[in-house]
Amino acid sequence: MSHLLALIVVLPLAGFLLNGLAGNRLGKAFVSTVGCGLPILAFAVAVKCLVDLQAAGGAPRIEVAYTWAAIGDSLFEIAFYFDALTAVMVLIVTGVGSLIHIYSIGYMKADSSYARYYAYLNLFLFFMLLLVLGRSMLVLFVGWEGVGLASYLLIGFWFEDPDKARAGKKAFITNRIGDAGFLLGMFLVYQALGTLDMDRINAAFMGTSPPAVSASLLGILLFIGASGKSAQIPLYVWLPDAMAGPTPVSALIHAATMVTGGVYLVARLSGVYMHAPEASAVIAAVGVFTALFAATIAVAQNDIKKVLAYSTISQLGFMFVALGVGAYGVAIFHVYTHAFFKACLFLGAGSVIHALGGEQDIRKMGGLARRIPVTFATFAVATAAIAGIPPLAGFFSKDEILWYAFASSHGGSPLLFAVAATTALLTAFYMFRLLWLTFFGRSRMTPEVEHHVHESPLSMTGVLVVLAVLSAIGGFLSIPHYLAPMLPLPEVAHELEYFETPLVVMSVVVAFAGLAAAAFVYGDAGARAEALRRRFPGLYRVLCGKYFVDEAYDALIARPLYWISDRVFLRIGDRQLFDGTLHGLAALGRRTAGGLSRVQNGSLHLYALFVLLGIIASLAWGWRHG
Amino acid sequence: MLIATSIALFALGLLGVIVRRNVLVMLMCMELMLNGVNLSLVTFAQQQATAAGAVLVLLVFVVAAAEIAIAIPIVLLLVRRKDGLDLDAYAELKG
Amino acid sequence: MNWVDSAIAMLPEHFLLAGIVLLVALQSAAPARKEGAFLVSLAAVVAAAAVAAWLSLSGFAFAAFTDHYSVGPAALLAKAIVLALAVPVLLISRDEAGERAYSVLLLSSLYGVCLLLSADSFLTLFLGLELMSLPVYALVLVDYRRPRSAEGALKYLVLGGTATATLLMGASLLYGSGGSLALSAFGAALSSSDAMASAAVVLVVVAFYLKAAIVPFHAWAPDAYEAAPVPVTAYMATIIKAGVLLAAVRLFGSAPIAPPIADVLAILPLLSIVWGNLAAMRQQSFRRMIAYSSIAHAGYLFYAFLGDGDGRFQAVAFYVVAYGIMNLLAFASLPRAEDDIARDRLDSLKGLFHRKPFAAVMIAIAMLSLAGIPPFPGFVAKFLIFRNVFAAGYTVYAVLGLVGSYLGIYFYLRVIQYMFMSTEEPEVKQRSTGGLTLGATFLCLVLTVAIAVFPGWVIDHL
Amino acid sequence: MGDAGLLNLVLFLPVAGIAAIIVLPPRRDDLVRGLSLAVMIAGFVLTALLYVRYDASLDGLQFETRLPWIAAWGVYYQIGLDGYNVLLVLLTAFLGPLVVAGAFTAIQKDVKLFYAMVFALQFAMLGTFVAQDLFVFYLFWETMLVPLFLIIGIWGGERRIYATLKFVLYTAFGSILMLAAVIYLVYSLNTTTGITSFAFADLYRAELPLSVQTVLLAAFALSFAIKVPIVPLHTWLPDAHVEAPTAGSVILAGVLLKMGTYGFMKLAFPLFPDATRLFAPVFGTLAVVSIIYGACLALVQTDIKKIIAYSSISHLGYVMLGLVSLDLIGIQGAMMQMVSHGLVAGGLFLMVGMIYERCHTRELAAYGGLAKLLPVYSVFFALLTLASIGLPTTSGFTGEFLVLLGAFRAAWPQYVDGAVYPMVLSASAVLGVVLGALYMLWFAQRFLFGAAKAPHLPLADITLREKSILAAIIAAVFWLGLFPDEPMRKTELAARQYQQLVAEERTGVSVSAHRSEPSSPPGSSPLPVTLPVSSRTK
Amino acid sequence: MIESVLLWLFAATALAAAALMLVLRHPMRVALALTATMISLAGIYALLGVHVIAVFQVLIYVGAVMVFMVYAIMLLDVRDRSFTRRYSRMLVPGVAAAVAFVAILAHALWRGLPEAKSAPGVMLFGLKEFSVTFLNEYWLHFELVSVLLVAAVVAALAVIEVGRKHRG
Repeated sequence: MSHLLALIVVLPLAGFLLNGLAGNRLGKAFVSTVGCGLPILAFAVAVKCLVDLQAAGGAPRIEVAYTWAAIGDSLFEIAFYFDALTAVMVLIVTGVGSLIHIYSIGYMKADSSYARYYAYLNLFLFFMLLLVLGRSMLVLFVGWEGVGLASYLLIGFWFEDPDKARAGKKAFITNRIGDAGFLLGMFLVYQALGTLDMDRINAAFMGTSPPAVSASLLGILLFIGASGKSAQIPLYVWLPDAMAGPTPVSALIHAATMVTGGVYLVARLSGVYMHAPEASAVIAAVGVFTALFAATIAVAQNDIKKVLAYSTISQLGFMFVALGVGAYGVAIFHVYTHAFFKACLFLGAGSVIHALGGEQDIRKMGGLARRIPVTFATFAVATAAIAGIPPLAGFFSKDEILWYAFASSHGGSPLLFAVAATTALLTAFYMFRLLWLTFFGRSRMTPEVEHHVHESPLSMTGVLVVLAVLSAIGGFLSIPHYLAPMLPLPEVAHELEYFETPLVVMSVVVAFAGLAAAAFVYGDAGARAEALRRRFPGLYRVLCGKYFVDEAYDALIARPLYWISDRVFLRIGDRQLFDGTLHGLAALGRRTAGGLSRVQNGSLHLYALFVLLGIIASLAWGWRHG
Repeated sequence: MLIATSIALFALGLLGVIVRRNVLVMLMCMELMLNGVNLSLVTFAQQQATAAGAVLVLLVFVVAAAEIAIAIPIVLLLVRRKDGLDLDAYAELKG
Repeated sequence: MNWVDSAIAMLPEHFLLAGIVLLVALQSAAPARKEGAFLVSLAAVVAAAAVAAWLSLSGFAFAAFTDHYSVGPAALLAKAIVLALAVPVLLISRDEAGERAYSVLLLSSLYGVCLLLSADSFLTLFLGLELMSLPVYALVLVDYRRPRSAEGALKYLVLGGTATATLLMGASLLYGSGGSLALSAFGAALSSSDAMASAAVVLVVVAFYLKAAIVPFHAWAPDAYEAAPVPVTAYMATIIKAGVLLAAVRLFGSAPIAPPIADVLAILPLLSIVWGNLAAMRQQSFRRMIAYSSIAHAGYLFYAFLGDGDGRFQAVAFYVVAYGIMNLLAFASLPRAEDDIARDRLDSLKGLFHRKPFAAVMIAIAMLSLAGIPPFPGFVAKFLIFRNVFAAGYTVYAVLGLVGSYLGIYFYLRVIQYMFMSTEEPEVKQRSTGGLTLGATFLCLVLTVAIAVFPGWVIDHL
Repeated sequence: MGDAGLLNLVLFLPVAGIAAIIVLPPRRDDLVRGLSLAVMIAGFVLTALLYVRYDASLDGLQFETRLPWIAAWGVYYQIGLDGYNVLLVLLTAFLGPLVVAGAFTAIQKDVKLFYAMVFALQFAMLGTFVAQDLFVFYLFWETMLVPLFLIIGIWGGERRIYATLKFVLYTAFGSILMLAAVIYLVYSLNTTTGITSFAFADLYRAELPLSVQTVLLAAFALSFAIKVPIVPLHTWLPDAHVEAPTAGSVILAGVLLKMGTYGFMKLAFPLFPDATRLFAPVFGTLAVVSIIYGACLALVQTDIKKIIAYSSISHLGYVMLGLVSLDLIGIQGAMMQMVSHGLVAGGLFLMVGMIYERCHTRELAAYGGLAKLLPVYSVFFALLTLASIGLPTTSGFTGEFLVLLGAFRAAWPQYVDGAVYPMVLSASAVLGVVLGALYMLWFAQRFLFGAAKAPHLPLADITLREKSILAAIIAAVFWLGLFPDEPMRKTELAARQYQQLVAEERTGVSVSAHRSEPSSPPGSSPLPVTLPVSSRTK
Repeated sequence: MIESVLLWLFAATALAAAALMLVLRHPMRVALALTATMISLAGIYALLGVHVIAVFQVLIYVGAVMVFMVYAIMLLDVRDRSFTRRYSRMLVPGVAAAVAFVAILAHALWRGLPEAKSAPGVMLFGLKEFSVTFLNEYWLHFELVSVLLVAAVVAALAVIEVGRKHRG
């Protein structure tokens, strides 16, 4: 048995080790070659695997690397699993990943920690590939936590800035909360089925005798994990802060790949969710609410990356809507298109930031279209794609989501559709607002920044172009149909089929409406936007403050935790209760000792009295019993 | 009856050790204790009609003499230092 | 042949007596020869110990004076133990042996102990006890460095006299109720329900408590221990205690113990353990601390009597050996100083490890062993006693005793803390350690290691 | 050399080390250090050899030595390796050279005594693990106190006297009650089965009524719980850790705390199975309380060592949870967690020691941005932090994951049957994972990241000696994280035996049940408690 | 009959003299009271028929010990606070305890006193019989007493020597 799958995983690991241990000594050229070459190689191997898969007629390929632990009857193997779903994910990860690696050559070339950067990036790929290739939830969890680690390291890449280090920590902790749910889910499923292999779990749930465990409880526990990784309410708060990392990282980890891990997990365990309508409903509800919620925040953000971050959360919400209504293939389809256009957007934003020497505030941009045309063009294409302008990639995937949200027999409803459509409208609006403020209008840059503006090098623009092209045409590859054999699309009630065409039209209209609204509000150098702001000051403040969720968490969770730990546990518990008891006993002993010393006062009379009393007591004891 | 006397003598002797401050009186009270014991020993010897008790009394005489022989020089030492027979003055070792 | 056996039976005593006679003769013949006095006493003790051990191993048993004095392997072994423990005491008393009477008094006292361990009647017991104690009253102040010594001696004497009187009172009541002054009468009285007999038992036990310093009859001990010169303190702490306890074993025999007496035998020792260990915590005088420690140890030792009658000798003997060696190790290692009071102050031990590492380590071993921390012999000894107490069913007393022993750990550790962890360097004018003292130290150390490594062997031979 | 001889050699090598140190000439500290390291490395090599030769497929003791020691009491010098101790012995031997090497520069005062004490401690710890006779076990168990008392008390920090006395007195209190229980247990074994023995194997057959089991379990558990430590008996630990010199902290965290959990696993629980099952919820609760409480307290500490100390409390809670789960996975997880915590906490303490040597403060606030100042140091530190958090691929994950899985697996059926409490417990334990990440990352963030500051600048990055120490630990951490199967195979049979022992019903008072199998070999008669010497006193 | 009365009388005298010992101020008077007690006891012994002991009581105790005592008292004719304040602070508890002691012991004996095997006044040991018994059965103790006396003499000499050495 060949170990191609293991090879895919090991290649980036080798990159990590090489760059991490020897990178600093061997120079940037070496680092770039290894750092980019190995992911590309991995991509190539993945393609080979895909070809094999097709040749084998779609039969999944399973590779067992080694036994991690065998305890009694329990077997924990490190095994890889490759089917169509894996193939899509692996190709996205390695493909987009490779592109971003290449992009980073230019973006990071001035950084002193170049080798460290590539080491981390390769490490991330390693774990991400473990995540998608793992057959067992255990392996998936290894990857799951591992990408969290890589994300933590990369967010805090510039660790001298305490804020950035803190953002990394926040991401890790928030993910950990989700992971706790994931762990519990994993335990539950293991308890019920005695296996963590996901193909077996699906098979068990799809089988004739369903296992004696609540699929919904399991589904919800796992979804808690997924919501951590994929930034859904209530665990989304880390993602906007994660923008502290280098922009290519945001593109790779916090847009294209890692954050879709949760989506992948749910899709991978579709067998469970198909039998968990309650859990699915929760997912759909959380998804759509997150989508709307994040979109509203995005409208008021001024940091170019923050806008994109909230947009990512919002798009992830869309994906969960699809998952919630049983359209797993569609969700993956959106993962796929989203990877392209969001990566393109982030990288474009990176190019802008690069051009402006680090400026991220869109209020200080404007009129860049002519100065950096390639960036502008690609950014515009990607914006159109995310907004759902046909025939770009985003249109296809989003349209399908909206359709199933409306029509799926697995939880679709008009309400769901309505909210989703509103969100789509908002998406188009805030994305075009971003485009407008950044590239059009008159320049609001400071003169020295303006002076430095330059187009990015070829390694960056080339990648942008590739991604823009993919964003444009990616939608024509119908992933849902490709995945349909294993992730069948939900049934649609017959009477609803009439609505299909009108809804397509409607989604197009929504996209253009958003575009138009943005053009209207921001087209006149911001005067109308200013008017709106003055009209609804409260709303504006709430949106700018991101609904003050961070503050609420701080006040409701973090502070009480510290307070209890410090005041109750440490001061009352440890110091007063436990140590206090000890010290009290010690003092008692000392005092008794002092008392005994005083009794021994040197007087022979007293000693003799002791003797007499002792005799009396002894005699009396005997007498009492005698 | 004699046994009760003997116990009373013993108790009075011990009481003397407890209450009398004069060291010499204290030593005499110790002798009183031994005398109390002797009385009971003799009484029992007489009751049992065996010689052992009487022999023991004889031994007690000797031991009492020996004790006094050692005690008096010690008291002399003490008195020489403190020039007093008050036992309460001799309470330096304590704690 | 009878008189030959009698002579053999008392051979250890005879050796001691010969030593005494020789010493007295020597003193009148050549008063200046201090070396000779030391050598004679050492030779007498070693010979006596060797003979006792040899007789014990050969299983010699003879009642030299029917109903008054007899020896058996156990009694001889006990004598051998006590006499052997006296060897290090002699070795560390080079300074004091200069006092002319010292050696005679020591040998006389040892003679008394031997007598005590062979006594079959209260007459012999009484004489042995007195012969053991009387010389010690004088020994306390024989090396009269401090005026306070006389005070300690007086207290010891008065309470010792009280003990004598109490013992006699008890014996007389026993005599009255049973018609006999034989020691076996005591064993019989232990299980008797007769009020007079039980009163007698209590009085006799109290006398032993007084001699062994059990709370509340302990009060003389700290004062006398502090008053005495170091070797005499060592002698009191080890040999007197060993003699009294081993005599008690002989007194109790294997008689079972019934509740009212059992309680007296449990509660007061328990009180001693707690009291001794607590009171020792704040002492500033080394000897006083050891005195309180010995009070606690007397408590453990009397616990042995709660155990099954047949195991008492073994338990007490082992404990006495372990405890004695440890005390002697500590005393032998205690650095000598010009000023006796300074030497005695615990503060002068501060930083000892940096001045005299060997001595510090030895004292540390002694302290840990006394605290009952393994792997030192004190632990096995304590284990043996408490095992017997458990086996006899006195679970509550055993647990309380163990908890009481816990209280003692602190003050032993405090000594180690002073020696090892203090950076202070007290001003003590120290004298170099003599070769004999070093010999005593090594003797104790070797025995310590031997008992620690082969406790099973030792137990099997007790 | 025979198999048993090898184990004896490993056990007594430290004693030889002490002897060698004593005879070395004075004032040659370098020689003492070199010799100590050599002896420790030799010990580790031999132990590794033992480990390799340990046959995982055999039940029972291997490399066994059994010699009569105190024949009158049925005490044997019995040592041997089994699944319970094989990993812990390896861990002890592994940490030995690291501790010695780690103290090369830190300890400049009384060097001879220091290494002698380290050897003494090593001897006692190895002895405690390999002892198969309760008496011998107790002997070694108590012996441990002495060298540690000195190590903390002599070479410790400012409040060292307080800390060391607190440690010793706290621990000794537990031990004294355990001693009472030991004696009572052996006595009971004798009265119910007629066997006088301290051998673990025999004691496992003691049949005691539930009430007695409960009392004895309480005594044993108190002693072990203090050592672990389990909240609320833990307050000695932070003080001891903070005041101890690095070597002391490393040994304390690395090996000593495992004594407690090992004791639970080898003795307290299997000896009193019925009481254990009855009180399993209590132990489980305490374990979870320890996990959470320790984590919460670690969160608010300002002293670096205290953070790690409290994290130890939390991590040992997992071990306890795994042990009381009575689930095979949980038990194996507990084993892994023990070793893992030994490596990780030991490593962290070593690292704290390294920085302390350079800066002489343990205040967290004094540090920042060490990643900039000490890049190599920071990499190691980060790796250990991650292992402490329990990130997959590290040993911490192996332990925590298996423990939690086991605990959950054990709790779930009861949940289905209507008992919610076990479920709440295991879910709360999972919460500990979050808190663990919280305090460790908070610590690492302040320590490694942010603006660069340190009390003494410039700082020299770690030397080759220090790198080697840390690299060894990291290698072990990843070995257990990535390939735990091999070590776990060696412990599996023990885990099963433990599980079975605790599952047994042993309240029966049928005396005859086991009478037919005398355990003592021919030659040593099974002695009753009454002793054979008696006749001589007459 | 007359013996019985005399016995009562002697016992009462002994007790009264003993009680006086605790009350009298001057040690010399105390010594005299003690002597009175001893002589009373000697009388009792004689009445009980243990003449040997009665003789020894007078010879050794009164003749030797008390003379020594009186000699010491005269030697140390110091007057100090122990004359004006006779009693220690333990007076009240001491008296109470002594009373309790007598009560308890008397109570125990009340129930346990065995029957006398011979009536008082019967001559038990003449000097000759006693000497024979003593030297036949108790010669060990006789010898031991000599050892004890040697030790006591040496001890006393040692103490005196200590005093002499440290006088200056």
